Amino acid sequence: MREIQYREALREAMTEEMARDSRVFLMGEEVAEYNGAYKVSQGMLERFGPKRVVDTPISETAFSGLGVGAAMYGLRPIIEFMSWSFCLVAADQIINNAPKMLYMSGGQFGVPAVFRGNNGAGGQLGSTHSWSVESMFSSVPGLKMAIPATPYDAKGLLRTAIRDDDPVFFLESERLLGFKGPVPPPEEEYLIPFGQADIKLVGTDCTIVAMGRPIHFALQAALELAKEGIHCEVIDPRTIRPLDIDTIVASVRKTGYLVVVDQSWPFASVASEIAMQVYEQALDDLDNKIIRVNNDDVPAPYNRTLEQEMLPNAKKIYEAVRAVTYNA
Amino acid sequence: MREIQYREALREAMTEEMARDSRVFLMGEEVAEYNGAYKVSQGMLERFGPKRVVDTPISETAFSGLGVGAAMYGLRPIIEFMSWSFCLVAADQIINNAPKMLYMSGGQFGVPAVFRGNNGAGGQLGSTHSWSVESMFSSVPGLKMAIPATPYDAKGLLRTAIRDDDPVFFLESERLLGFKGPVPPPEEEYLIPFGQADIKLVGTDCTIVAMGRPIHFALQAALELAKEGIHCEVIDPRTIRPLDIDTIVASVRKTGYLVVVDQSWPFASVASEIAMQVYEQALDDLDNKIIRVNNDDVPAPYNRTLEQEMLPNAKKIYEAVRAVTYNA
Amino acid sequence: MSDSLDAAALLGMLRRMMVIRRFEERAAQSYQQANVGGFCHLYIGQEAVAVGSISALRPDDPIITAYRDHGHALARDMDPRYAMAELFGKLTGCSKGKGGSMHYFDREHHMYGGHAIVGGQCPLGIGIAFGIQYLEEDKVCVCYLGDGALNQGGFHESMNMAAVMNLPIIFALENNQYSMGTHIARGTAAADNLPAKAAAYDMRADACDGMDVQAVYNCFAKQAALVRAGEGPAFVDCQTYRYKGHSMSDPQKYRSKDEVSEQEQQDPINKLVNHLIDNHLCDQSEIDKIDKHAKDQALESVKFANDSPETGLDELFTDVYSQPYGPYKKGDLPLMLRERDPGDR
Amino acid sequence: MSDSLDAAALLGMLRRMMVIRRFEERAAQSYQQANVGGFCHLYIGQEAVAVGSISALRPDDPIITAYRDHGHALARDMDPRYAMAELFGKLTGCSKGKGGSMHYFDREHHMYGGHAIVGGQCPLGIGIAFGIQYLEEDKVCVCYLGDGALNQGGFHESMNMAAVMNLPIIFALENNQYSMGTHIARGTAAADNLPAKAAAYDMRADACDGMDVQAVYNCFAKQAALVRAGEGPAFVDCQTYRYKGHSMSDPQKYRSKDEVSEQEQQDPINKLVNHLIDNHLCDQSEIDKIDKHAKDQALESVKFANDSPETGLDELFTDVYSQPYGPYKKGDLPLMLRERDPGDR
Ligand SMILES: Cc1ncc(C[n+]2csc(CCOP(=O)(O)OP(=O)(O)O)c2C)c(N)n1
Ligand SMILES: Cc1ncc(C[n+]2csc(CCOP(=O)(O)OP(=O)(O)O)c2C)c(N)n1
Ligand SMILES: [Mg+2]
Ligand SMILES: [Mg+2]
Repeated sequence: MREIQYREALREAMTEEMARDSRVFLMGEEVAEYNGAYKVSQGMLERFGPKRVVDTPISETAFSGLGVGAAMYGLRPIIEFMSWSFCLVAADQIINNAPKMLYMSGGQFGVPAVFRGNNGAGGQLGSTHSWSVESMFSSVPGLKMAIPATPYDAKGLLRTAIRDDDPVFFLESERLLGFKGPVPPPEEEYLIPFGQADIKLVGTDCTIVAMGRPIHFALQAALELAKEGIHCEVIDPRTIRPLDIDTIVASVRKTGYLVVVDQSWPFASVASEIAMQVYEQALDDLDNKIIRVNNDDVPAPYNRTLEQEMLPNAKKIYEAVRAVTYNA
Repeated sequence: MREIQYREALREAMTEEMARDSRVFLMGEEVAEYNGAYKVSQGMLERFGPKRVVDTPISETAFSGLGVGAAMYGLRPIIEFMSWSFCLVAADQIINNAPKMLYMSGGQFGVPAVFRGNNGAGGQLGSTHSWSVESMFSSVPGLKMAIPATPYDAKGLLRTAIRDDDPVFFLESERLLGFKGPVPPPEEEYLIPFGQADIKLVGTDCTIVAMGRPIHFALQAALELAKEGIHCEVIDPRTIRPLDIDTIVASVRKTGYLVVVDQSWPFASVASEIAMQVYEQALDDLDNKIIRVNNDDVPAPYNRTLEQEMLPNAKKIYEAVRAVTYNA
Repeated sequence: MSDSLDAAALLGMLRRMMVIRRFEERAAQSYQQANVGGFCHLYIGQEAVAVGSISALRPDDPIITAYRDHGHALARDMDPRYAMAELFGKLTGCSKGKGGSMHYFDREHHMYGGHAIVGGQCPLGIGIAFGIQYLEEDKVCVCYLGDGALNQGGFHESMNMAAVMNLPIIFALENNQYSMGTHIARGTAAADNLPAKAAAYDMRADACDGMDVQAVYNCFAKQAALVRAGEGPAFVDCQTYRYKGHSMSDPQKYRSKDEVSEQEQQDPINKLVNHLIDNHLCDQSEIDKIDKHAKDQALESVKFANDSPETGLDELFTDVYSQPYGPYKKGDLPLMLRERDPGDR
Repeated sequence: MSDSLDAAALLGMLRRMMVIRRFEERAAQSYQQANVGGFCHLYIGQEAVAVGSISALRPDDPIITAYRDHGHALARDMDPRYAMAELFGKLTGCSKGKGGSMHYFDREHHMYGGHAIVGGQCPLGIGIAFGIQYLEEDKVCVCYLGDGALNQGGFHESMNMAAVMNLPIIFALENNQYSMGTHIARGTAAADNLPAKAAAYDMRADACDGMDVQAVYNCFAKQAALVRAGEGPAFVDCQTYRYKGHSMSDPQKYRSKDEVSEQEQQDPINKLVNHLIDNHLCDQSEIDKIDKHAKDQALESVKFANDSPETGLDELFTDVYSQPYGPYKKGDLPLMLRERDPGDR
């Protein structure tokens, strides 16, 4: 299969869906004339024109709310946040208006909008620019949340997101934009359904659940551990809402051990939730406590070494697996 | 001891701290001339004048950011959100600027500001007006979070919050404002340290952890259960950040059972976190799985019956304790 | 006063204003009887704004507003029964009892909701206007906002984007001078020069006497025509007044009784009635008939709301997702959209 | 050109502008050598804005700005060594290597930070101004912002509150015409009439040639005096230009090379040099000496940054809380505040 970059996969998903459905448009800062601050939307203005690839002022409240209103009106907006760190000025629009409109209107107005952009630290951008919003926003009913880790998943999930009739928070990774992976050619249309985890590595000895960029750290750690005879099963939920807990539980039943990796802060995190649900469903199958690997519970520092240390890196995952399986 | 209302306790805390420290001021919508939308600040304008009790336009971003800037400058702002539901338009100021300033500035500029207001549903205000922000915001390092359930705690915690050198998110309950309870007279100064849980009811058979308004539902349920011979220990952490997990764990070691009650939505919630930490620290002492009682995972409905059903009410807590202790 | 409005049109506007007034009186009463919960913001005094502006629009021009939304829904001919049932939290309500007073929606009548976060509807409004432009429709979106919303960032961002993108939208300021207890001059700089708020975005500004339904009508007819002609968005300052408290629990110490009763002299309903009588466009009996009908409708709406069955608990988990999963279920559309009695409008 | 500025003052401004220019050149070089990470936004071209305005303030007037903040810190006489060490992420940096390029802070010099969320510093700025007013101090806060921030709600809310409360603040718009690749006319309505942005709040507006340090100085001297006199806040449009890309990775396809080189003709440093020479206020050798010193300081700052020891991992958990608990520890103040070499300034 051909290999393309994560950013190209995103672009293909948007391009193909825009070709398929004239109601779909892309809006955000520098998405059009600049060809995307991170070149995700490169060439899209040329192809679809300024009506459907729309530059905005630095007005996240206005343009994300615009997306909600346009979706209520029948369009299918893709709203790009240059970074999810910049969505906080628009929090009310995205977590009050988007996910609650259908409910408050008694089912009359749905919001089929996709909000997408870079999520997660790792680029030495400092505390305010290094948000991982999965824990904060996944607690909000009414929205869906996807977090692809590979070009294949990026394309398949984004297509599903665009066709979904509900608001989807789509968390990409700036650090992965240049990452290459196999993706079927454009003529082979595929969609990845929400709520279906992907087993990125089959194993028998310990389950590692990770989402987004940390999947790659988990795979790195698994490689190392395999050399030492510990065969990890690496599971990528791919969507956090809905969450495919069944696949995770089934794996834990098999391996007896679980490490959950989450690039957001530990307190009340997705990792806490996954661990808690596994305890609820598979307590008796666990051969040890669950270990979480999160960001350290501090704001993101600029210093490179500190930042790397703060993130859930391969070393931490490796150590967590060793610690959790010590009694195996 | 005299009994005063929760709102009076809040007012006393602010009034006494303002009398004590001229750097403390109160700012928010309708706090001054209107005497507070919920009468919390009644009489304070008269006492302290418009310089220290300051009305604002409906500009949450501006006035909460103003609080952060003024705190950096050396003042001790108390910023009132008429409701925490209205803080979402100011999310960037309160969760990016306030809790990260000290870190980003290498320790130069702290933010000793208190952000306070009504939190939680129960007044039939519909989906956008019924936020419980504890799960969402407690995941952010750099802030502290207090959530008083009684007039005594409200006063003692708010005084501590105002004296604290870090940003404190202070979550009150509109439904409790008129609730009366014993509070020492003004001349008896007391402070409640952060990170110290309060055992609201001593018991032996099952631990219930709850925060804020649901504490009262927990006590109701405990009363009912006591009649049936199940003696619950009801623990109120009082602050979520820092969290006094030790007191909770000690109780669980004693009772063997745990129900965690949390008025925010279940996914990645404070309840998930507390449960997870108890599993981490006291797995072997648990005689059954932990049960969480959260809001139902839906936006808050207007309809009264539905809203009551959605909240973590006494009936749900009662049933959770019965379910968790069935093997006792 | 425009000559484009004939007696029939004026009587239609009178009818709508009276329906709103009588409905609101019943809403207040029902609130006092504890049949209505939450926050309830009455529109009494401001009827001319919603009725005048909406009468100047086409029926399929989308509108969106804040939480003081009863008037707009009724001006858009929502059946008062569905409106009242919503206040009672019944499944027969316009938002199935899930929205309440602050969240009236009516898809059939192109009402995109009442919205309870101050200013939060403005970005939604430009989204609707964007949709109109995108679909190349000959429509105008009217986005209502209170004077308190002037101070929200979202309002400004939306004004700017509407101007930059030349969106077909009218920002209709319902300037009743107060946001809760705060007089506009206390919270809003340049309160005596509101056109400056539009000039900041090079946007057309207009103003009208919001207590005079014909003045409102004329102003919006003109502005809507300009928008349709591609002249870009507009900002209209509708000077009005609310007679009642901000919501049902407002001691109103921030204004004098005299101020209120002086404003009540400007009553928009009386003004139109006087105009009709003075110009012999109708006689008192006709007016009495309209008022009687409005009263009956309001009373009937309470009866309907009262008689509607209680909402089942299963409704908690409907309408959360359009494409449901797990515990979430597909909800039925509101009765309003399913079964409508055309004779009642 | 004002006659209030004598040669010494002008040479002081020249020195600061040259320090900024040379520092930024070294910063760019260090970035290319991968000694600097994250986003790095250079101030080259805009030096006259920070230097002219800050020279017109008193040393203890607080300032606050956005992420393009190197110039302001250096204009405020932050030792370039601490500034460069920050870029290198060293503990010896002005923010202990935790802030980086976008987050320079200097408590001693009353610099309340660079702030990376566009417009996010405006509410903080009015907070500082509120503090001044509250403490009844004779100070002025200057809050800098880029033209892109004009479109953020927080800017508007802050303008309104500053006006309503009569706060001692100057909003200094660093109007370099672009926010990333977006020309101001594409993103901002009424871009050709920026005083309207202030008029919307009945706020005093002023403007200056941001490529002429004396013009900037005069404008801010005047406005700061008015603010101190209780005349209320002001909005100043400083018309400037950035020569380099938005950040270090900007292909700059949105503007022509000609446009840039035309602007470079307006170079603020050259302009002041010419003025000094033409008016015989100093000779070339003096200028060369200043430039030499600036270059030396820049080079020295790199050396200092390079030589500074690596930050220990324990610093991750310091400075999270002023009143630490659990895993959190008290941090030391930045070296800058503890040990300063006065001779170096
Ligand atoms: C962002 C936000 N802040 C505060 C509130 C609380 N609140 C509800 S209505 C209101 C006053 C609004 O006044 P105005 O916009 O003039 O509308 P009016 O009530 O006069 O119709 C306030 C402060 C809110 N709903 N949203
Ligand atoms: C709220 C927010 N949205 C987007 C960004 C990304 N961003 C950083 S700088 C910038 C352009 C700002 O331009 P301007 O305000 O003119 O300042 P300049 O770079 O010209 O100094 C953008 C869009 C951000 N930091 N914050
Ligand atoms: Mg008003
Ligand atoms: Mg700029």
